[in-house]
Amino acid sequence: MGATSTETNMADPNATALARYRNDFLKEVEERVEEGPWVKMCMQCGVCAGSCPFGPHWEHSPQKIFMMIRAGKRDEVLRSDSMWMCTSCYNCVVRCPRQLPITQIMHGLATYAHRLGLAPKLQPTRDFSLQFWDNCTRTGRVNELKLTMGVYFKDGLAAGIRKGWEMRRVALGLLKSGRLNPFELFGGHRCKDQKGVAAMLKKAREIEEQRKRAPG
Amino acid sequence: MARKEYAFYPGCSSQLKASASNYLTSVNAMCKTLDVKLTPIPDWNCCGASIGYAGAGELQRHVLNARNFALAEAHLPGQDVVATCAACWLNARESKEKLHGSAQLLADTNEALKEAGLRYEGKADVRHMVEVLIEDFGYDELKKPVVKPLEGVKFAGYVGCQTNRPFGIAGESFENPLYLDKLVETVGGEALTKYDQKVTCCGGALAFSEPEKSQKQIRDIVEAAYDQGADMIVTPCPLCQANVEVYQSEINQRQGTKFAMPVTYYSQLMTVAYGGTAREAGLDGHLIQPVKLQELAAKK
Amino acid sequence: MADNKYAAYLCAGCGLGDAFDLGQTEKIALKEGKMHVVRRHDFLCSAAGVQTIRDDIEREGVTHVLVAACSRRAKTEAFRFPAVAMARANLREGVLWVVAEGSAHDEVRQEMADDYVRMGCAELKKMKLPAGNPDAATNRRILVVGGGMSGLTAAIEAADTGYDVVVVERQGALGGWAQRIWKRTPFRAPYAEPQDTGIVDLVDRVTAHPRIRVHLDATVAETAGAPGRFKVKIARESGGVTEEEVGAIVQATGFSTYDPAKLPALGGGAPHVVDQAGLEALAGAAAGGAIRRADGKAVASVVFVQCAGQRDDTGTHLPYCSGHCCATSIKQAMYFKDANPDVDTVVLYTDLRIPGMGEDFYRSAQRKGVTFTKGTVSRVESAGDACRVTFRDLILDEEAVVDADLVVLATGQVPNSGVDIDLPDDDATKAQQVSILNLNYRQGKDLPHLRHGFSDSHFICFPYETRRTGIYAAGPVRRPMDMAQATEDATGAALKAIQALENAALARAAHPRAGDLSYPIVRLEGCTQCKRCTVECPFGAIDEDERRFPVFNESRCRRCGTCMGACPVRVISFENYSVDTVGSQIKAVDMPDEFSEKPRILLLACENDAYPALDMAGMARTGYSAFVRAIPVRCLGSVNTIWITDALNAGYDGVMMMGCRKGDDYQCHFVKGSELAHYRMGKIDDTLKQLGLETERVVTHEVAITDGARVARLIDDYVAQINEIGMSPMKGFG
Amino acid sequence: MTKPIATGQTILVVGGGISGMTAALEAAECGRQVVLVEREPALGGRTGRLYRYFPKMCHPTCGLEINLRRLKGNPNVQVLTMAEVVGIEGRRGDYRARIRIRPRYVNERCTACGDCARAVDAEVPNAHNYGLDRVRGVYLPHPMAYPQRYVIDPSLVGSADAGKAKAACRYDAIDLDMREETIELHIGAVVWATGWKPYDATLIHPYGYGRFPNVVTSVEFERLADPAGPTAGRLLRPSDGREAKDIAFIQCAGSRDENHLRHCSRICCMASLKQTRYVREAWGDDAKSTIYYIDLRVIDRFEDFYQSVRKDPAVRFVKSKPARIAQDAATGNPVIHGVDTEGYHRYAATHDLVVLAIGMEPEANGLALPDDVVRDSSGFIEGSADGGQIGAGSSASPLDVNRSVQSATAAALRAIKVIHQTAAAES
Repeated sequence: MGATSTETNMADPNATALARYRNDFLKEVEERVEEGPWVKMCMQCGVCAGSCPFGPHWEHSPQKIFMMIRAGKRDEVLRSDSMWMCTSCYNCVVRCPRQLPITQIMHGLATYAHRLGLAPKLQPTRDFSLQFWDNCTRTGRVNELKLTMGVYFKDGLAAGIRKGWEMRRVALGLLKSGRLNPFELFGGHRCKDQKGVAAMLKKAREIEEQRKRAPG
Repeated sequence: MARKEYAFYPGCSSQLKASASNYLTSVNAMCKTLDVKLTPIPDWNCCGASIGYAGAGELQRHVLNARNFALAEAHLPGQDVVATCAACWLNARESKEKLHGSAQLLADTNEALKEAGLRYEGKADVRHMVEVLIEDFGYDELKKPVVKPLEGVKFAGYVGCQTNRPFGIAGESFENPLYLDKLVETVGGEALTKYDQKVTCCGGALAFSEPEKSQKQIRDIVEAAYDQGADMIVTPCPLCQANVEVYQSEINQRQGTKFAMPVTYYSQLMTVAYGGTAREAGLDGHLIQPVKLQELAAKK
Repeated sequence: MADNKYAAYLCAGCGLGDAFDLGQTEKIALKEGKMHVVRRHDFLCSAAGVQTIRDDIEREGVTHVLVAACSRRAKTEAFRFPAVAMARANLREGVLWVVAEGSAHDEVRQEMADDYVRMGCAELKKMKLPAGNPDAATNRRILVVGGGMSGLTAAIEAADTGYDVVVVERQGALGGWAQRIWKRTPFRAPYAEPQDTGIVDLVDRVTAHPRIRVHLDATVAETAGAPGRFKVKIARESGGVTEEEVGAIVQATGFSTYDPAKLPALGGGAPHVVDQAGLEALAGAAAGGAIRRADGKAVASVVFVQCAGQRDDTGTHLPYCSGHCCATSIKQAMYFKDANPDVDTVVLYTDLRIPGMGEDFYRSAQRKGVTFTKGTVSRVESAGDACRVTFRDLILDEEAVVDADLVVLATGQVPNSGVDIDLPDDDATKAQQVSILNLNYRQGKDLPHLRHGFSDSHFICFPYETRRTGIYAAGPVRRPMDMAQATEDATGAALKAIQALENAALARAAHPRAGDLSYPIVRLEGCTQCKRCTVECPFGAIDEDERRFPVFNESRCRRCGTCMGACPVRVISFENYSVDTVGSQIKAVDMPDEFSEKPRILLLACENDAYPALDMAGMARTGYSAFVRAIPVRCLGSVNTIWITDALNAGYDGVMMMGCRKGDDYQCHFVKGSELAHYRMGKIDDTLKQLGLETERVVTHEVAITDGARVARLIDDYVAQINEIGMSPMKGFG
Repeated sequence: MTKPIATGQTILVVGGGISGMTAALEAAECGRQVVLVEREPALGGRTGRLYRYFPKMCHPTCGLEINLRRLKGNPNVQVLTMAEVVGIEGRRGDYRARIRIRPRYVNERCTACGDCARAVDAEVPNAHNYGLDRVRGVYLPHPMAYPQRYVIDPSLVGSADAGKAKAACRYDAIDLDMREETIELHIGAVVWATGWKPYDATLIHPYGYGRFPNVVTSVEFERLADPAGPTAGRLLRPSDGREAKDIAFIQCAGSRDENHLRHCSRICCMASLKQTRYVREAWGDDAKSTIYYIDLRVIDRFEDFYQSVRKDPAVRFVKSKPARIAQDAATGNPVIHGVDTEGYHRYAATHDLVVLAIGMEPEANGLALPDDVVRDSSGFIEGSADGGQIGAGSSASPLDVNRSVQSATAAALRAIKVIHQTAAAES
């Protein structure tokens, strides 16, 4: 019994979360999502919705997502690709009359959705975000070329070559202007103490996992 | 002994042959003139950028930034950390404020830092290069070394997002910050103060993942510059610079526009105005040549 | 009478001396005006000028003063001579500043000025310095009806200020609603938590106060008299009546809650559905612990339905918003959250109405985890052991349901305001209404209602102006309100009560003619018992005796003169304002013959708005015809039709009347004066026809104080119209 | 300047707006002595600059006239204009108040004939119209100004114009040697009726007030609607004087906002509803009003007014706090960007004019009050703990006119109570 439940824990964080919070999605968000406790403070004025540069491309505006969270629409929210549209421009944050850290909440919700395996599978920003993090943490610094290639080739070799071809003008231009270095593919910039960086990040992840498991 | 010394946080894009390497070049030249000593933080690491979130957790981002602070405190005690990249500055400052706001978070961070043999004391402050210029020098001081006023060159000051929000520079308005225009005027250029896209988002990192949506933003930014009769755009942010310059060819391809609007850094303007060469100003690092600036730089 | 000495003072300042032949005007004042003393001064409002007048009063025994200078609204500090009767001829704003410049107009300008001096002299001759009602009543106690938060506040504030108070409470104990609620909405920073009502302490202070006498289980069986001399019969439930004499009354009879049973669709009357009052009872029982339903189940989820039976435009329920309910639901949601943060609390609202610092209270509730959902509830029904609330979520734009152990309906406040005296006596609802004050007034038993049964004032600038002098409504009986507003309101009402009895003791009028010592004097021997005055008095000041003669109650009277205007036999007058003081002015005007092509227009202007508007025209140098002769009246309601007929007989070519707006949003300071004037003038057409005159010769306008430019236009247009019609045929026959 | 007579039995009322006048008059009509201190050259305050009141659509000057008549007839009130309280020491029942009086340069001999004004050329911003137009440097603050006495703008003193004005006065009423003076009064109780000021709209950056001429505040709009205002009551927009027929009203401009005013200013919703009537009356069926709101806070029987406006097809309601305003370069039209949150509809709406329903900030925020005067997080005055100093009207809480007068009437009693109890204790 205990064993199986721990198995489900390992197997499916989503199931665990569901089991833990049943229908109290607001509480779940407050305890598990970065800046989640702010969600309840929204007064539905909608200034964030109108302030977002990618607003026209959203299915749900931030203020609406906050309302959905209160209404317990867990699946709709976590499977939504709306928060992935955040460009981190902070317009919503500086205009919010309740001073909600909306950008961070959007990032937090996206991260949480991703960790529960609910984020839209083919969400391009999700992929890029993961690749970026992976890229910059592997050596401690961003390797722009590898990052770019990674993005291009995420859908396989053919697609990568096509994308690369489309972007050849850009690539060439950067190359000529000395802002892109082909040899980055073989090494490139890096932190000396990569081990230390890796270790501290691992530790940080562990601490965070443990905190989220036992909130407060 | 230099006039001012700072712990320098160049950030990934400003490295040699990286997308903003010419930014770094011009910053170095500018600082030389102003007698500012920038000592790079030894073995600094990436700030995680805003876009790193899905992979990163909250704590991991803070730990990344805390590491840079810790290194600065250890090796360059008493010096403010200065970033030239908007994202580096924003993320570092955001982490600093969060860590100062929560003892728990600070403790956790240091516990993680221990793995790298470091400790964050919370002493060092982080500032953007533009803040340093405006607050530590001031427009009058910055004007003094000008030998080649950028007369007759029209600049659309494109501030973008992350040097502007949520923290802002020198307490200026988020909707209509004027510092970039003032810097332009300081070096004798013509600031197009009616330019109305100065704080429009260029799409940021989503220029990669959502190119069409981002390029719509970029199109607005460039078009408005043309409407104002700008010779070039000037910006304080490497990602803004890259996005707005690099994708013009794409937009031309896709939408049949004929954009060729140069996008420069404030530091390049100042370097040229201070008598620096095109190379010192990193003017060779552009896809769209800032001709008028290059001509000025060439003038004896 | 014999020793009256009349004096006229002509000012030559502000260009008057240059514009007019004051020498001629002096002669007129002497000969026609029959003034004993006539003086001219180059700068009459200067210390020196004023001193000459003072000297004449003190040394020469002058008793009546005419100041022929600027408007009666100007230089009032300088021209203040309380010991004498005074009239003012408005030569500056009324003539010099409105009649076109240039010698072409010298003649008419001079005529206008001379006429105003003639009129001033004539008025003065008929005036007496008001002596004040000799038998002013001086009772200085205050009756407070209602022993709730409002009533007790009024009582304690008045008592602490040194006045004796009598409190009448219908229930067996003091405290009203306040002692039936668990906690109150915060009224002080930080506006974050529900607060103790403080009612227990207040009740103790009132009960212990040496100046306060309390009658419990008691109601007001009859109220007779007037400010300074009310006689109140207080009936005890147990039987038996006590009589108390008081000088003024505060009515703080509060509200009842709207009956939830009238809201079946919202589950009104169903199990596990309560109104806010019901929830307060449950909270009181829980005393800070877990709140349980009637069936003992601890509530794990609760839904608050705002505006239940309120803001209803279908005419079925309450049309208004009770104002306090949003904050009250927030407070009640906190009851649950404070006892157990895991209780699910949802507030369903359409507009969250928590003005001022209520915003902090709202934030505090959100911080505690109260969920606010903008939606309109269509149905509340039982669902097993719980309730199911069906609503439209206006943000998510979808139909939604939420289940809850308990549903709280935010129903509204219904005022306990007694009988709606404006309803016809045969009205069914009126028959069921129980009077609060049982006034023995000719015009009805209670304070007139304003709207939706509340006894509020109609005036924005003067919220305490009820239509019954010396009786002030306070708290939710006047307007829906929360406890903080009610205590503020009650304190204000206490002041007005004190003020009313202090004024009554000095025979002074209450607002808006505060301090006026004149009062209506009636020659009963001439009265025909037509009852117009008793019916039309806007303030119910006049009763009738058994012989149906009018009985004036001076301290209820506001001195508007509506009775004077109503009286067909003209037996009602004030010492300084009467049918004669105005009539004689009308007759005093020098009437040119019909061939002169100089029409004369009489303008009767309300002194509150129309006359200031005329001044404003003058100050802006907006000219108007020199053929008009303006007379300020206290209110158009005081205009007696005899003035019109006299004017027409005297050969005036037209009569204009300017008064305040009437109707629902009336601006008449005496409530009905303007309305009555219009009504009366509607009837004057017959008179005109009898005289063989065109009906256009009498016109009435509604004028606002801001209409400076407009009044000038109205005058000029009218003069043009009269020129069309031609001169009055009555000239020379007057 | 003759120093007023005051004793420990005197009530000091600070502020000559409708609350201050009410507190002073109500106390005086109870037979109490009052000194009324007003910073401006004339009484009337904010309400004196409103065109009409909700919900009756009646004129504030109508009530002002009555109050002025009460004042003129009542020797118990002494009025000091151009005067500010600069310090109060002491305790309940026994205060020493220092009052600084600025020079008016015109003495009580003034007859308000206006010769002096006609003699000068210099113009100054018209404070009565919130600076929307200019007046002669020697002026009567407004037609109903009390005291009815002209004022010389300090900027003229020492100029040729001042000399011209002096020469033009036939009554020796102009005294250019007047100096600022500070007097001290002994008083028993203080009523703070310092009222409110419109929040500085330039600080609400996304709405572009100050950058876009066709974005105005609700108080400025009152002046535009007033026949006595800068446009003689015609709704013309500042940028080009064109008729403004399609007008947007943005609620909570500064209010309910942690970045600006934390509180709800209460009056703004009704004010905007009222102002849609101005638009309707001005343009009939061509009128178009749009109200952008979060919650419409029209409590008690104001609901009737709200419902009547709701029924007007010329008025639209959008549940949205607009994100930003842009300006159309060609036409100068303001374009409002935002999202209607009822169902999520994005809009970019072009209007002729935008009116910001500007929030109420306590005027006292700019003043140095005695230490024992307690204020809330927004700066509204709760009064002193010992009850000797009392907040009244909109200085105590964001209130509409009617509630301000109630509050001021209550304050009058509290002040009288202090006086009474002090006297009782002494005797």
